[in-house]
Amino acid sequence: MGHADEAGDRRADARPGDARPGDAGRQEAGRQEAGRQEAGRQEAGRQEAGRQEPVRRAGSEDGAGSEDGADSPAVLSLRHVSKSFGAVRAVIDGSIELRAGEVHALVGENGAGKSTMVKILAGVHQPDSGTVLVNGGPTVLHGPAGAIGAGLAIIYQEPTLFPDLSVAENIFMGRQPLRRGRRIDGREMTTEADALFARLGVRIDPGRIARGLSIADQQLVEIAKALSLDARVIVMDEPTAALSAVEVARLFDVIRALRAGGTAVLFISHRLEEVFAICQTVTVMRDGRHVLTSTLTGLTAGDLVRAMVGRDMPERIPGERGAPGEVRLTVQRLTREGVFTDVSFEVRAGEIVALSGLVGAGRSEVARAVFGIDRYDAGAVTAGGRKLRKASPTAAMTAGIGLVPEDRRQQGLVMEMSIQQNVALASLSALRRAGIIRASAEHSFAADWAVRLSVKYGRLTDPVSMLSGGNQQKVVLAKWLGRRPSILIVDEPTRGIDVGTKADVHNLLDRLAGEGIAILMISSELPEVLRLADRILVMREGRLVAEFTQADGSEEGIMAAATGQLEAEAR
Amino acid sequence: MRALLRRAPLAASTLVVASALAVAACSSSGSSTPSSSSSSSGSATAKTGLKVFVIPKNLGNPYFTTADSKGTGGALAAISAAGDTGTETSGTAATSASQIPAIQAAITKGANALIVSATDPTALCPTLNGATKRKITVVTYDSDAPTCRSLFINQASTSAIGTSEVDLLAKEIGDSGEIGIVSAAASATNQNAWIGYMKQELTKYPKMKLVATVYGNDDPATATQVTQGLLEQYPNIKGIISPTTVGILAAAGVLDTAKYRGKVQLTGLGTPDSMKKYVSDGTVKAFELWNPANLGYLAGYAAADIAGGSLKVAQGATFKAGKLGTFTIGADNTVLLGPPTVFTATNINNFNF
Amino acid sequence: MDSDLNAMAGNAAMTPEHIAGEEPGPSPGASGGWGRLRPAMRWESGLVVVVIVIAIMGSALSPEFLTANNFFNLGLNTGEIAIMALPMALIIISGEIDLSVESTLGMSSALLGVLWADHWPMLAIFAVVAVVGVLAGAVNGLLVTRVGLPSLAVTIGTLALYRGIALILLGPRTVANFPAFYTNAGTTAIPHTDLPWSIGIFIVLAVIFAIVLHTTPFGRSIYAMGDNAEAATFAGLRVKRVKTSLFVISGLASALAGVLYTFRLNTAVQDNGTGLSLDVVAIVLLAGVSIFGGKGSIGGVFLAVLAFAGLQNALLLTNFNQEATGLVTGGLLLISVFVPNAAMFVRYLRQAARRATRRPPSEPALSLPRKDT
Amino acid sequence: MTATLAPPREPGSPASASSRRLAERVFRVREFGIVAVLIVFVAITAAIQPRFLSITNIQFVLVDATIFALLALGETIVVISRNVDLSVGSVLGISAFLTAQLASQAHGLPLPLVFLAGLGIGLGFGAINGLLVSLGRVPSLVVTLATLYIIRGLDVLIVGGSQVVPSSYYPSFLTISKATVGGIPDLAIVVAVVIAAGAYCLRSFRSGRELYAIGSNPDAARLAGIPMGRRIFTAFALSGAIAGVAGVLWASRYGTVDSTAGASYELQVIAAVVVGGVAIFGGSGSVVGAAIGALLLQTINSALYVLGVSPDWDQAIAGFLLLVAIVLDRFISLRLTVSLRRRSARRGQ
Repeated sequence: MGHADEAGDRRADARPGDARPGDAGRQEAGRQEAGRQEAGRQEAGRQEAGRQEPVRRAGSEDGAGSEDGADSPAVLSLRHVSKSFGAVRAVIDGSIELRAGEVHALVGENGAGKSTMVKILAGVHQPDSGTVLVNGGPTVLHGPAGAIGAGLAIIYQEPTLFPDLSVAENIFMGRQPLRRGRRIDGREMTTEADALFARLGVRIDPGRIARGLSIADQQLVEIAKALSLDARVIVMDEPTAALSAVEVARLFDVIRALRAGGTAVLFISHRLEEVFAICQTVTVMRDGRHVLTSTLTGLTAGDLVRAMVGRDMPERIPGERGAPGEVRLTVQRLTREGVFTDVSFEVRAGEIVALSGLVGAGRSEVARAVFGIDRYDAGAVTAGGRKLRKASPTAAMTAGIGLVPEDRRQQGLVMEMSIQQNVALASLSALRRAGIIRASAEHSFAADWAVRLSVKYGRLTDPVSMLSGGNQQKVVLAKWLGRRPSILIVDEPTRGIDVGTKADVHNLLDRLAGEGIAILMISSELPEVLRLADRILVMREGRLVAEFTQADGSEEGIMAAATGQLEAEAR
Repeated sequence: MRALLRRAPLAASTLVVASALAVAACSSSGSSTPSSSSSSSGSATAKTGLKVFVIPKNLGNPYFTTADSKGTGGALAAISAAGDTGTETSGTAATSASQIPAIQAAITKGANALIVSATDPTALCPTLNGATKRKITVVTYDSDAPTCRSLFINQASTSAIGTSEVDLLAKEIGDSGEIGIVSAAASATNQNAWIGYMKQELTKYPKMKLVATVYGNDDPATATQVTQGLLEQYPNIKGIISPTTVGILAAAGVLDTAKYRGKVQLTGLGTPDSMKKYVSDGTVKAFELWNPANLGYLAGYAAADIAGGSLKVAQGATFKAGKLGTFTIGADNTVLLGPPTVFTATNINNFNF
Repeated sequence: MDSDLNAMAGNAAMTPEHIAGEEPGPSPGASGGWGRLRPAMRWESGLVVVVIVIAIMGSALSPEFLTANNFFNLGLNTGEIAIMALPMALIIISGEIDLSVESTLGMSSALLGVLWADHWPMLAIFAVVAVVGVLAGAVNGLLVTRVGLPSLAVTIGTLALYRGIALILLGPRTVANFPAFYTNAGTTAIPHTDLPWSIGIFIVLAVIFAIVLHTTPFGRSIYAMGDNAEAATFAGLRVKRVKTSLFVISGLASALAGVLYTFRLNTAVQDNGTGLSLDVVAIVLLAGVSIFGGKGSIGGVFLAVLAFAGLQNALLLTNFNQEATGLVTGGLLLISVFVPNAAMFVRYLRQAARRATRRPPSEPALSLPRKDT
Repeated sequence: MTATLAPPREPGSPASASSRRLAERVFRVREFGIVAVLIVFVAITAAIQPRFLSITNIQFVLVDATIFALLALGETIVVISRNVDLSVGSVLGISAFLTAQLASQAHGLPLPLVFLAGLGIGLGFGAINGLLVSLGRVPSLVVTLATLYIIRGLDVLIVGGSQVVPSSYYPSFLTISKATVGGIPDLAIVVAVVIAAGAYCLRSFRSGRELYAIGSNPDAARLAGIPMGRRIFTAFALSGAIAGVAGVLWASRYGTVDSTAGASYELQVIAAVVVGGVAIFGGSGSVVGAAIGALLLQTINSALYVLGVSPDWDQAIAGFLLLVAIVLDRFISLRLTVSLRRRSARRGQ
């Protein structure tokens, strides 16, 4: 574990202001839906968790229900749940209803709170407020076991397999078929596993150990596991992220079969065309809030995107950057077996290059390799004219590279340390005299950068864990800016931080580019990419598949390239 | 008589000069003047109510428990009989590192006399000399620290043990054949001394050949395994000598099978209680040991008398040790407990220790 | 795989909150106003109290307890352990552990004996012993950092290996009669003081270690990697290099301890120092160093040494059954790992109660380490 | 999108099947490896000292090995769940003394009761370990390091200076470890059966598999709703109980029992387990492997005595083997992972 969790479940920005009346002025079914939701959301925004909403939403949900799986009761639903982690409010007001025989889509930008909703459904988290209802009755799911007991099967975004055990055992762990004397019936287990894979139209040897399975196969094993539970509700968190088109098609057949069998399915995906292909109902979340629940008929991808983003694509406010300067960072044919292949690009001084693509497309991995965290099998990285030594962050740093990593908590900060110590962590050698860190120097250094980035803090000696996500991110930025880098790699720089800070970060990046720093930005938030980047490189399955200039870049275009479903988009 | 009386404090003071030359010291000190008038009351009635600490190699060692405890009539019994208060203390492991702190603590606690079985003379001497400097009587028993004590209570003359065991075995195997020795730790001074005398004695039996000496470190498991190894390595072995109570028990355990019983003879030092089984079933014909309780008892009395001022250490000086009767201090200020008892099927049931 | 301790701690950490650990949230160490500093302070001030209590009890139970002479003895028997506790503290703060120190001590003691028996000049012997200590540490360090093995398994292995080498070197022999000049140093006090030399050395080293750990980039990086090795790597800290050097330092310190030990007892035997590793680890944990790394201070170690030595000595002076010292050491160890957990747990309950007020829950398990599986 | 063109894979298609075979082969290799080393070692020793293969010596080795093999069984159960139990030696010691006293004082007592007593004593201490680890949320390393000394301290307190000597037992107690069937010690047979049973349970009962699951990926185990606390508790309880029984055997084998019985056995046991191919991180390894590991170490140990090599080498060899074993395992698993991933990747294209 400790991996970067689904984009920014950490994000918690209430932004009452930005709902534009235009939202309501759209397609048939979508229309009043969205309108009411918007209205409701604004109030909600003004007063923390809008408690007067239920009436309205109840209405909307009937609307949704009337379409499909008609008046079938909600087998499982969350009402106005909220969940905070530390200073970060992952879900502020989430509601969703899953009905038997209905495939329900949950969409939203990274950090909208989808995965946290899933974890609440899974009983992994107890909501801070709000209720979980099973068959309409309020329930408390005691841990994963409780959820499983309640007839829930969950396919997590990150496969959770036992690397040392056989595939079959991974599927049936805790529920292995038994022979006389409560002994495990290995043969039966294998045949059942084979049967499950047959349903999925794939053939994975149930006898092999899970270690070394490709992500796709791991995902398939997870799906098989969920199927084996014969659950009444199956939650699929980005099940298709790593699957090939054929496998996706098979999965959809299975889902249809399940639906016909009266199972309720919650389907989470970034690929909207999949949502349209398989789901009847959709719930859109944004910034931890429920935005919209509606039947899909009559909605378009555009409607959903707008509902997700909460605004039309903002046209770029051109930063006061001059033309890009000389090449600062060159990546040539970089390859890491099974992770990314033949990646080449360059970043010039004063230029922001965005590396875009789906989660798991290999963007962060490229960044890690460039910075020397991971080693690579082929290719070369040249920074400031010097070819960098493999797998040596030190070399990268001396070459003037700084990396603001993807997972702030696990990679960016030492949570037990104070703000000051975190800011100074990468510049210690500069802050010492006679080998000893000068407390005064460290303090003024940290204070200086805290001010420049307008970090909001109590004492510099407070543990960094007390700061909000946004301010934590500023601390990480300060840590690297403190080194005066000539090349700055920012991985998901605004993940899980509130709008205010988000704007700060955007302006900061703009300014830094203006000051001539070469910036490589990785972001799953297309609006942000479109707003900031001079050039946009799109990765898919470990390869660079497209490049857009700031001018010809469009959210749809990028998505299309990223999902490889060019024909599917636009409409 | 008066001279003798006046000499008492002298002797007491000469204890300060702890050295192997104690004899010379005593005689030479005859001319010197009384140093500590404090104890000039050198009457036959010794000071009582003294603090005497008994410090065996380690606690939890059955042999020393027998030697020290009141119940068995060991050191503590003698000390209280002499009207003093005795305490048994030591480390848990038989290493100097764990024994020294106990000695230091005893000194700190204001001991008047220490009865020590030295784990390691060189390691203990600085501490023991420190004690002597504080006018604390130091008596060693079971294992000596020659240069830093005033009196050593010797359980049995080293030569006697060495020779008698060889003779015992010789009788059992008819003066001929390969024999082996299962010793304790190879660093154990008394073990090595005995083995030395055994080798000497063996020269009298040309047809007996000592093929190997193995070390069981007084640990049942290790002792068992080394004995097994010995038997496998030298299948023609006729007899085994194990001059350690743990070793002989383990060896007996190994030999206690049809394959070896009666074919391989075993002798050495063992406690009758623990060996009864093997003697009765014929695995062991004869072995020997002094009575550890008596050893402790004697040490207790000696220490009490010296510290009490009623006994001055000098070769030829005599003292009465309660039930054990009168003993005489021999050369190098050592007192000999007496010849070890040989236990056989006939007499073993008369003893229980 | 960060620390193998973590691997071992894994199941202790398996709680729903632990999984929630994937979500951001203040770690309990940091929860509440001043996070990291406060508990630490509390721990050390608590230690001060403990030391005082022990002193009072000791002097109450035995008038000799507070005498200079007794302090000398007390120090004499603690010196080597104290010296080994310093690098051990650094290693545990960095998220690893070294159980092999007692065997490194034994090995260097044996080496000292053998070479002295072969009439080597003492200074040459010191050089050799130092080199061997460094090598011993380097083996541990490289196996842990370069091969990526759990330091627990590695140092259990070398615990046996180094002791074995001591056995091979010295066999059942006992080497004694080292030059009086050195043995006196082992048994006498520093002139004009009641401090044994070993304690004198410990104090000097403690100051050096305190400066290194608390004021230098090196020390800072130890904390960083102990709390979050990944973040430390991302910050460009040389985790592997630092950890290796820590093991080397530990080896060297153990070698020094071995020499002092040998001179104090004026004997080199193969079993010198057996069982000391636990005492060292116990002291370090008692010092408030977190077994999961990232927390602890040299000040704490110093106090813990006082408490430990005082307790052992008091037990000796009072008529407490000697044989039970193991009970005390073990109990001490358990308490020192349980107390923080208990505090953590209480805090957790308090916040759980305060959930209504939307205060971020601080999950106990969060402080328990995460492993990459 | 090359994958789109890939047809659904056929069962047992070369790729997947071979990857399975590879995995199995590697793990087999691991256990065969130990057996091979064992055989080679025995061969060499026998070549130098033929009597090493004499019935009596084989009996000696087997009997000594059984006790370690038994302890290794318990330790394996714990290690598989990504924990460690350092207190086995102390538990063995205290159980050995108490049961020995039982056997020497209550003569009429039927042997099974003595073993039951040992089992009970061990179970008690194991349960304490289990509680401290599963409820106390303290790493097992620290907990058992502490109980290692606490239990030994208790032992010393109880035993004091006393000891139990063979003479005091009723004969049948001592003969437990001596009786043989067709030259093979009963003890070895019984323990072999026990280990086989243990292996079977770990392989074919849910609780057993769940232990592997916990060790293999604790988080996933949690999400799978496995009752981790209970399982881990059970593991420690079992380890303790087994150590208790081993204590009885120890007493019967060596007769003389004082407060030092079983001191520092924990290291040899862990060495045996790791040498036997049980991953120190848990999740993989087999009881049988561990038992063979124990046999190997014991064989080496006694071979040294038989060869007349100073037993001083014993410990160094054990330590060295342990290191070699973990380094080896590390590389094996890395290799395995890589090659499996390669295959999967190739298949994925």
